[in-house]
Amino acid sequence: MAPEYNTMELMICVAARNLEDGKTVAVGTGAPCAAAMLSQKTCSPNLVILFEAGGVAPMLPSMPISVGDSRTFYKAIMAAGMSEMMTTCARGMVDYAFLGGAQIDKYGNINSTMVGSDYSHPKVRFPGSGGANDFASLCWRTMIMTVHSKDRFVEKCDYITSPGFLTGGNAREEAGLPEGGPYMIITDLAVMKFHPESKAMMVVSLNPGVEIEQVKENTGFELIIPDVIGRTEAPTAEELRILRDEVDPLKVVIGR
Amino acid sequence: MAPEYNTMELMICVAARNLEDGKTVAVGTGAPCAAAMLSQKTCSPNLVILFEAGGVAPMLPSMPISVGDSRTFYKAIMAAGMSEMMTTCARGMVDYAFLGGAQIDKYGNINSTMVGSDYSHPKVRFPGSGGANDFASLCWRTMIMTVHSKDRFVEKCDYITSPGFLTGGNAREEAGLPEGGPYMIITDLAVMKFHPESKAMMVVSLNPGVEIEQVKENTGFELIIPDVIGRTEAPTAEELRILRDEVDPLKVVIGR
Amino acid sequence: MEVLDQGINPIFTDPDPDKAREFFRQKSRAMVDKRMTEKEAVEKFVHDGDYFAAGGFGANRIPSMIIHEIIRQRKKNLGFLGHTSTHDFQLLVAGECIDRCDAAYIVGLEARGLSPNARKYVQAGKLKLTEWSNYALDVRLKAAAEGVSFGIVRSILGTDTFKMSAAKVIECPFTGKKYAAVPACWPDVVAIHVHEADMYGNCVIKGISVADLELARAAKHLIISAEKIVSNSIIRENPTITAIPYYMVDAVVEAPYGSYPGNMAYCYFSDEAHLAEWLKVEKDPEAFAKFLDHYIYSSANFEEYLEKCGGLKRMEELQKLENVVEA
Amino acid sequence: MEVLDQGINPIFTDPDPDKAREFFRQKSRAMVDKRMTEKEAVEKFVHDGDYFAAGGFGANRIPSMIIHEIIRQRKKNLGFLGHTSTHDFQLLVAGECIDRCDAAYIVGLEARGLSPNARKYVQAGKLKLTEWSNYALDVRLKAAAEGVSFGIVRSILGTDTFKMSAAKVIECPFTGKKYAAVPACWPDVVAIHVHEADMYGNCVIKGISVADLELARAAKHLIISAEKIVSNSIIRENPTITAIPYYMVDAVVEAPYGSYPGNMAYCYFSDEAHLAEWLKVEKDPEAFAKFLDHYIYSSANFEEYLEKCGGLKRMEELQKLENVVEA
Repeated sequence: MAPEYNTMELMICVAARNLEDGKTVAVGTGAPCAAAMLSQKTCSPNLVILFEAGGVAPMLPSMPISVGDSRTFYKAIMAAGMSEMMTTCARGMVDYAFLGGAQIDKYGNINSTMVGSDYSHPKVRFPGSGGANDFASLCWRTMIMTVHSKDRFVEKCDYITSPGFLTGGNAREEAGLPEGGPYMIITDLAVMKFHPESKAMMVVSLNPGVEIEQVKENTGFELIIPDVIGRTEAPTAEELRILRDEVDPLKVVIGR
Repeated sequence: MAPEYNTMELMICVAARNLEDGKTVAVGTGAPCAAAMLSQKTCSPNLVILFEAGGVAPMLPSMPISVGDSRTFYKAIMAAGMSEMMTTCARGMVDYAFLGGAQIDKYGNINSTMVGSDYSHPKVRFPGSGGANDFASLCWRTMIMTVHSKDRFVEKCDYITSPGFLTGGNAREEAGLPEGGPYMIITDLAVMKFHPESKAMMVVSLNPGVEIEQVKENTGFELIIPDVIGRTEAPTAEELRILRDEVDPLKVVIGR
Repeated sequence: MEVLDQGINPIFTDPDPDKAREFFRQKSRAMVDKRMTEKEAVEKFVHDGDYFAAGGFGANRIPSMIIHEIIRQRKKNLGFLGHTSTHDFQLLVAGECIDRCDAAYIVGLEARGLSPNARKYVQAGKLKLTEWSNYALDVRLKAAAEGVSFGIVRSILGTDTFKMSAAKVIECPFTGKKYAAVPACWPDVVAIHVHEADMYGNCVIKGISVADLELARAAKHLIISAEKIVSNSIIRENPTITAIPYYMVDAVVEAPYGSYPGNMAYCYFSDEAHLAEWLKVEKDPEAFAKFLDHYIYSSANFEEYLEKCGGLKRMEELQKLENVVEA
Repeated sequence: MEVLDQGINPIFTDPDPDKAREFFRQKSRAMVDKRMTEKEAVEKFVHDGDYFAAGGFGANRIPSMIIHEIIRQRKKNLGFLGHTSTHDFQLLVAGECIDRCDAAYIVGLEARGLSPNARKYVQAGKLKLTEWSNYALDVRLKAAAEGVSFGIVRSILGTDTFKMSAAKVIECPFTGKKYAAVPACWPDVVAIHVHEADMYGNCVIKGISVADLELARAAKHLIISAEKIVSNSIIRENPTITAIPYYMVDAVVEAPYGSYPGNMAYCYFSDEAHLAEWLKVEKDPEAFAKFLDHYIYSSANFEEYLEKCGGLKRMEELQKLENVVEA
């Protein structure tokens, strides 16, 4: 019998599987951190976790509540600073970063700053970039975990906080950004990547029980639908056990 | 009865008196370090000694043999790095620096790189700038202690390693260098500064027993000779006692 | 220098390196006793209209004590550097102390949610904003710390973060690569909370330094609050770990629990219940006004605030929470 | 970008940040045992023609052991970064290993005088030189460490040091101030001697760090020699003091007295008698050839050299000299 799980657990498991062993990942709090921790305990024991405020490869005793709290450098190999982390990204030594936001467009650009059309009087103000723009600009592969809905997946972001492929094609390189950019989007409905030339968002696999129509209905722009679409593998019993018992026993992330 | 002293002792005493209390001074090994130490033990107890390799305000147990040896940060308030020291200069927080060289011209430019006319085949190669160019560029007042001779005080340096006032007047600022530059030159014959407008070298005082003709004869360019020339004060018995007993008891610097 | 593109928002601080040099030339290097109370430090070094920045990151190692005093002294029209500012930003907005901000991360408290009051303040246009990323702001501080008027970064290019910044796109004279040039930022006054300081201001920070090394070096005036005042000989015993040398520092304030309700690594964890109370009470302006009056305005000093928050007993709980991190 | 003036000498390393990124993308981040002998480290990571740089300053905390091995393996046509290089430069010239050099300070040994052999080598034009100041070189390393292709500095402007460099004069897009733009420098291989390292390469340096933090971060390949190999748990006990994280490191060589005859702070003082012997014997080329053969070429490794220099007895004397610094 297949184990039961919620969509947050599914997204975390999918993300964890896609972090290669022996690579570096810059994570925030919450789901990305859970994914990196799960990855270490399953497929990628030598995954190196970095926190933007300075913590490098800590022995995480529990889920941090802040990217700079003391857990992020507990028994770390280095407790450095923000500049150390960001320059490590800039030099090309950080493979993955996780980003989130209020809106994402078809080229993977992300809005975490504001909703509305007047910058000086936003309808809703969010925190802004923090380190997100830096990660999106400087890391090789940015990963996005988010809920799939029409007001999140929009034709055009009200504001581009962090770069994806900008207007697609070579726009990213032409703007002066280094090679890199969004790599994978994991939602409660599907997994998406970007077309190698046009850099437009493309469905890779549908989550268990999800049909393509559902994905289309919940996306505010036209997705590239390839002839062959995969099926996202459900979390295994072992993944779920580790996630629930070892990574997030207090259900801070997966419980919601 | 006036105490006896050699010219090295005289120069060190004059330099020590001209380092104001509560200021910062970047020193090298040898005479500059002796001058700074003597200054601390006489007129300027709160003079802060910095070494370019990273030592800040050490409790110098003896004269260092290198700008980076362990004495330069013995019981220091900080053992940092070169960047820390040089950026402290760049921010405008370092008041004095000591420089030396093989040649100096009438605008206080210094050559510590080579003698000869062909750069790729120098007659004599010296070490080059090290941190000297940085100090001369970034500190407020550079101090020079040197032997006074015609082949050291030249009309034109074979090579300008470290900037004085370049071609005089506003040339320094026009080149993009910050305000600052050479402040005082202390030789075995005299003390010199620079004319406030033309920035050409100007005699300030003659050392005890020295006549102006001697200075002119030993200078390879025309010095500004003001109407009133002072007389350099000889070292006091107290200065000499401290210099000989406490600063350089092994006579590493003053013995030669 | 050819500028290919530029952000449309203002620079709040003067990027002229020679004016900064002139300031630092006058700044005393005397190694004198700089200990004073938080009241004296803020009276002396924080003035209406100043551009202010705080050390730490998120609610970690932030100078809560000094910020409370800024609110208590009702400082107005401050500028603020918001690089992952959370509770510190929330506090300064609560006191209506700031009217302009270099923003990389504001109004939120990371995983804890968003501050209703700070959000309202920004949405009402009460804060003039110029946008940056955390690292772009850090490069601005590094440039200031290095005594130069600009730095370069590959972040923010191509985005609205660039458009709403004051950066300019330039090309490398060696490779032709494009960079965002960002102006140096010398804040008028900075407050940093550290683990240990001697009375002259030599400081030790344990754990991550975030952007505080740059911030201390860019600061025109620097207020240090320290969990513990140690002797100068302790500093001199291990000069390798000095994070901030005394000559950058103007005031040293003894501040046990000075980062509360934030997390001070190796000392005490954040008071999540109190931070949650903030987020809750902010929803009701009237209740929030009373809350602020109770905790800040009517407290004579930070110590009184700590008492109101549970005093030593609560602090000991938070110490325990910090020290028993292993599952 | 408008260039107002430029130095006439070549850049010896490629300042393209995207090529550097591509290299670092491939560099392993695996936390594996990297311990090896000096012989293995140099065989594996130093190749003829590489651009090499050494940590330390003057004769302090220099990687003597690794440089001896470079000479012993008769590496040729190396480039070299000479920022206050003294005995390290003297060694590499003695082995005729280098043919080009970014020079800030070469041929001298600070207060000890000048190396007759190094001087002769340079005066004979055997070394292609590009001139810099110490800080200008440091800014080149910092730019590389930051993943950008250039940095700016107010030093070297207006002098022959600029003219004989590869710098370019540019103007600040915000203030119009002039700067020397200097190209990023990513050395092919760097050797740094540290106090402690674990087997993965996490390193601790005690005392001044000179330019080694930048150097480690700019290095494409990094060889660490360490006075002492410590366990990873020692590193994790105090992550605040980690100077170099393991993922920058390619090789870890256990190297007690690995900086001899240099000064290793807190461990041993420089062997001034031996350094004086170098300066003396260099005056006679024939005697110098024998000297080199005796001390380096005919030694199987650095340990044998240390034995020839007086072995443990001499090392203990130098330890005493280092630890009894007070008058």
